[in-house]
Amino acid sequence: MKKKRMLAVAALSMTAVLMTACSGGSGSSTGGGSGEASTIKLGGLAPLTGNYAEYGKGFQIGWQMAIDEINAAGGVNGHKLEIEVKDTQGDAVVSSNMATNFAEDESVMAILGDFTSGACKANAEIVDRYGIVQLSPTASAPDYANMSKYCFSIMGRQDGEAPYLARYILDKYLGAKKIAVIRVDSDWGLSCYENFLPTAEELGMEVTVEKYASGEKDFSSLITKMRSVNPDVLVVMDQGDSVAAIFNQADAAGWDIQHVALGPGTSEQLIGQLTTPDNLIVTSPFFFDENDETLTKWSSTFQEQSGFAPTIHPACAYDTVYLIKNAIERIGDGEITRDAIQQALDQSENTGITGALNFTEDGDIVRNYMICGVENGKWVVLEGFDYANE
Amino acid sequence: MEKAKDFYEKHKLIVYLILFAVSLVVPFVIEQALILRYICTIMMYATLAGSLNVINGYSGQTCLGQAGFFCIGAYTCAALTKNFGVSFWIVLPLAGILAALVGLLVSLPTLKLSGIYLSIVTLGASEIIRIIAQTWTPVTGGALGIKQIPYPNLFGLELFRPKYYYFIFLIIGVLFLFITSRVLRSRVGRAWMAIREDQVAAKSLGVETSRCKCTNFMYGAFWAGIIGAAYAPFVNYIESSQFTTDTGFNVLAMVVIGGQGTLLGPIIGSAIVTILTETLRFLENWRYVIYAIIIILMMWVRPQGLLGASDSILAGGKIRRKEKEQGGKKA
Amino acid sequence: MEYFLNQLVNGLCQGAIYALMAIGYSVIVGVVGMVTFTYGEIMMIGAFSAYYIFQAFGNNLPLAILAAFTGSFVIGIIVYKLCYEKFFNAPRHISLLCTIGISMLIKNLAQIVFGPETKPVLDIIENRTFTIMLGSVRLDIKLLQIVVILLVIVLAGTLTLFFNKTKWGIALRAVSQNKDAAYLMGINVKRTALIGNCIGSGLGGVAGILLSIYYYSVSATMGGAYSMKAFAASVLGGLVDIRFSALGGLCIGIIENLGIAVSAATFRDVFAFGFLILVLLIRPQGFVSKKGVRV
Amino acid sequence: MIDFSQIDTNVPMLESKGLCKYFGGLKAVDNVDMKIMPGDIFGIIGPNGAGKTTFFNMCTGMYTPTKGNVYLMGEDVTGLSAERVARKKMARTFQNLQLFKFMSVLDNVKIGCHIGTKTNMVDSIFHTKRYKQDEEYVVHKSEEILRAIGLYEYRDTMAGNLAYGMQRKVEIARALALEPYILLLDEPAAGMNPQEKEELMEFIKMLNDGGYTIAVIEHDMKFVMNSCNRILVLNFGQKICEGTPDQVKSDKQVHEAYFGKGIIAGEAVKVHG
Repeated sequence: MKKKRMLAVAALSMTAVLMTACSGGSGSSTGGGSGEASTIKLGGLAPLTGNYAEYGKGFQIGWQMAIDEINAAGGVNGHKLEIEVKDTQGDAVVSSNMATNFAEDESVMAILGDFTSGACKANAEIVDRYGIVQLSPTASAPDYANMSKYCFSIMGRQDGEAPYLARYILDKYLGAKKIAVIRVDSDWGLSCYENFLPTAEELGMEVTVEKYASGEKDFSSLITKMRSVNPDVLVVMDQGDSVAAIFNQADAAGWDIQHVALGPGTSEQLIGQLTTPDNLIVTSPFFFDENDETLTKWSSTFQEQSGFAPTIHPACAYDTVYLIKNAIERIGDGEITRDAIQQALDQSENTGITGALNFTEDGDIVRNYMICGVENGKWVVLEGFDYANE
Repeated sequence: MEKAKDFYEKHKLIVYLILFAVSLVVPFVIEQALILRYICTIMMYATLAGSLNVINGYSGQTCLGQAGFFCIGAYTCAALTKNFGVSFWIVLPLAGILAALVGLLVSLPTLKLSGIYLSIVTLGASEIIRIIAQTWTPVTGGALGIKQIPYPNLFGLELFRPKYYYFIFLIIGVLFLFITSRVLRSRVGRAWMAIREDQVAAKSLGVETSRCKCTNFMYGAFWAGIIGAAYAPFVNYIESSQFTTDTGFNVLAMVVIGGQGTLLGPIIGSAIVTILTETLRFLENWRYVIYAIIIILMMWVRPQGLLGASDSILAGGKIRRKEKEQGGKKA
Repeated sequence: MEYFLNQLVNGLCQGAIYALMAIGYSVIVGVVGMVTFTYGEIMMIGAFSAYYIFQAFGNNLPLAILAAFTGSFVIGIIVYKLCYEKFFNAPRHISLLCTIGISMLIKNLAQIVFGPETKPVLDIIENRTFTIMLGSVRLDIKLLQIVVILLVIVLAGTLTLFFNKTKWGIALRAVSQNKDAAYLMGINVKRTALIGNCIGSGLGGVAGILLSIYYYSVSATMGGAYSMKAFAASVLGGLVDIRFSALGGLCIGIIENLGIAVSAATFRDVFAFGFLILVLLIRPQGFVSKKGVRV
Repeated sequence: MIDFSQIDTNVPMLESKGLCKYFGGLKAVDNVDMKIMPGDIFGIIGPNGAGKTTFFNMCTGMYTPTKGNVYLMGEDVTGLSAERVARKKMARTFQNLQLFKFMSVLDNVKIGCHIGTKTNMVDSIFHTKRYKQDEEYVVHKSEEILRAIGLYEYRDTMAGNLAYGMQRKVEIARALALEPYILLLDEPAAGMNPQEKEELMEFIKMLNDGGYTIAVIEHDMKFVMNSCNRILVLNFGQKICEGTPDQVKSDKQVHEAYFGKGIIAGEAVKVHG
């Protein structure tokens, strides 16, 4: 018995050592020259498992679509692109480990990802110390991109979107005075609200706010609470499933009120989850316009590969690859290094499927927003309220 | 194997010296920072699992809330070093003491409760601690968490790289093993084990079970707090979602896989679980499926864990069954 | 006043779902004598079974309930075979860890099979609100809430009848009170425990479908949080007595919602667990006075 | 070893006054008075379910009495917790063996030394003088007891692996490590063969000669009648007789209630005679 046990221990520790050795080996063997190599390797951070798994999957597919296209068209300056996607579980610590992994691997030229602002911020210190670009498709916290010159994001910042929501949707479009805000208690939710509040107050709105922990399912007591203050508009700030849950439960309570959401964008899935989708207005920097051929094509290709309709998130992920491609093109004949990519990215001016992508000094972009609503089960831009140029 | 044991008994000093030398060399031999980071993670979880093992394995209580104490340690360290510039080395014991005090608070119900009731109380307490961390914004940063936690500083050297951090975890881990093995081989440890084996008998021998359980809880919480404090600068960024009950279950799995009630068990458990989850990362969700199957298989084949004795009370060994039969006959 | 009464109604309805979960949970814990952390995933399987029935046959609630019960019942057999059967005489933590493992297994397999995204469950019950005027106080009660509460009452009643009047029910009660004695009375303890575990699981499945209707969605990760609530509620009720467990569930639902009414929703679990710990400090055995289970 | 000289021989070692324990409607122990004087070997007998173990459990603080009082050396110990009572130098064994089965025999006895030592956590970490003294004492004491009871050669064996009779001895050894004035033995001879019983009887007598006061619950009449100097008879929770073996044997009530129709009684009488 005893012998058996010791054997088991020995065997397991052997496997452990071997596994460590293997992963160590693979780490060093891929490190090679950068200039002459014909493939340029990118590191992808995405929550393939955990609470944000569907976004992570979207990232993965979005990136791969872009890379396949680029490679099929002959690559960038003769180089092929390649991406290695690591699962970060939506966990900042795991994300840091993976970012360190990519940063240590000299063949990785830039990191794309991660999904949450929290994870991106956790990695900021690492990418700064190692000097490698972290280009996030979706991080929207205003205090992320300025953490390091290597940090970039193309989602647009909440301090752009949240005031837009207050000024144009609530004030000009709806003319609301009494606002009820229900927000998720997260990094993202807090910074949304903090950027929303000053503008709302400036416009003389009366704001009542309640927050909930992410993962919350029952909102009936919050709705009863909000209902008792009798607001004109119900604003929900969340990116996940809670948006639908809150509006549905408000409907079920027989509460007839205008729904506004900040965060989900023009998500096709959201329409299917709502009992009264027609009652919803959102802001979105991006919109799958049915008349836009490239977009429709992109959207259907994505749906083919993933099995679900795209949101803005995979579209942004798709764009990040093109940003890197453009940066490499801008480097031209120069040696492709991490720093060169950072510099080229910093100066780049691009247009992606999600619109114009020009980095500010901090490394974010300023987006133009639209007011979108639902008609006949489809997203539409609400005409006549295009304030983008104001 | 017996030979190895004999050798160890005879040349303890040599064995220790060799281990010491090897552990000193490791960070200079292994070049990849990521591997070192994993080794650090393993050592960290080993100590955390060890602290849980003191409670579950040595005094036989079912604590499911170790993540809570871990959380307290991490936030104490982050808040003090970041906001008040207190030195990491002062914060370390402070975090332990604070966690121990909370441990005392949590253990108060243990005076009356046992078994399932105790599990749910510790589980609930751990969740409450986490929610407090999530909502007490002025101190814990609330949902934002605390980012850019200062790295420990040793005589002007900023211990940023895993290479240096390795030594912090190593020293804490070795200290934990050393002190715990001493405590266990004393009157205090014997009393804990007596409670684990048979609480009624322990009482009849004058063992103050309530007090012993409290000190046991505090001791376990103390080390969880310390390792939490060391964890915070290591990851540089903490937020409440890192301390969910899943973290607690994960640590519990490490303890049980390695072997409850053994000093080395949690180390093996931590190594196996960490290496497994890291190397199988490419499998995405299937990784958890495999992990789950390993846990279940483990419970079927070796319920006492890899290092646990097959005849321990924790394994539900043969004696127990025999006694059951006898009891049955008597009845 | 009106505000608090409306919050009370919310609490009552949520409490009713908790109560059903707690009933199933305490049937399992009572009969098997061990804690389970698989319950959330059992509910999830129930909810998904119903979801696919809705997909295939439209809004057929009775059929969906039957499917949820059956789906979870089958999972119950697997859980029993893997987690309990072999470990009746072993230390508690072994089966506990097994259930944690199974929970992980089912959850991740479900994510692979059903997909990671949240699926909508809409319009199963008509969106209608009844307004009751108590003097000047206006009470809004949703049709959904009424249906949920009625379903819970009916199920709990049926179960009580089953436990008190049928041969199987009495055997189940005997096993949950004393396995050795039940064995001596000629009851097949293992088979009875299996049946009990499956019935408890089935009830969990029904609770799962109620959750999905009440919250308009199903997802592979929906179980986790509720598993803990069911656990807490049945501990509050003393773990084996289904009536007290139901009471425990109701109490937690009401405490949570009233707590949120006066503070913030982020504190929901603080109220639930704080209340539980408080009660246990005063009454270590929960609401019941008898200690009925091996703990 | 233990200094028994300071015990006041005029004060009862253990005394119960009107002790009652009700479980719901069941009167497990009802109004029992008992006096054990220092130096006694005191037997408690009675049919199954007579409340003997319940009575023991109340004396040792495992149960809180419903009514009545327990005095240990004149001091009221009613309602004290088991560990507090143990600290007052009363040790016990259990009817259904509650050994630390998975620990070595030596460790079992070492735990018995718990209240005789004072090492705290700090001592054990820094190996202070107190720790060293305590450990030395514990090892010395445990080995001495094991030698005396004849288990020394089994000191490293896991307690649960020993034969049943041996396990009973380990339990007694463990109780002795407490350095008690009074030892309560709950069916110490159960499961033993006649030879083991004989040895045990001798050992108990030896302990008694050494100064220990002993109270023993036992079914074996021969055992009780031959070793005890006073006997308490319980039936259905009530005391029906207390006195010397001869008094008990001649007691009519005992005959009727306990010995039944004569066979056992005859045997017992014969053996004693």
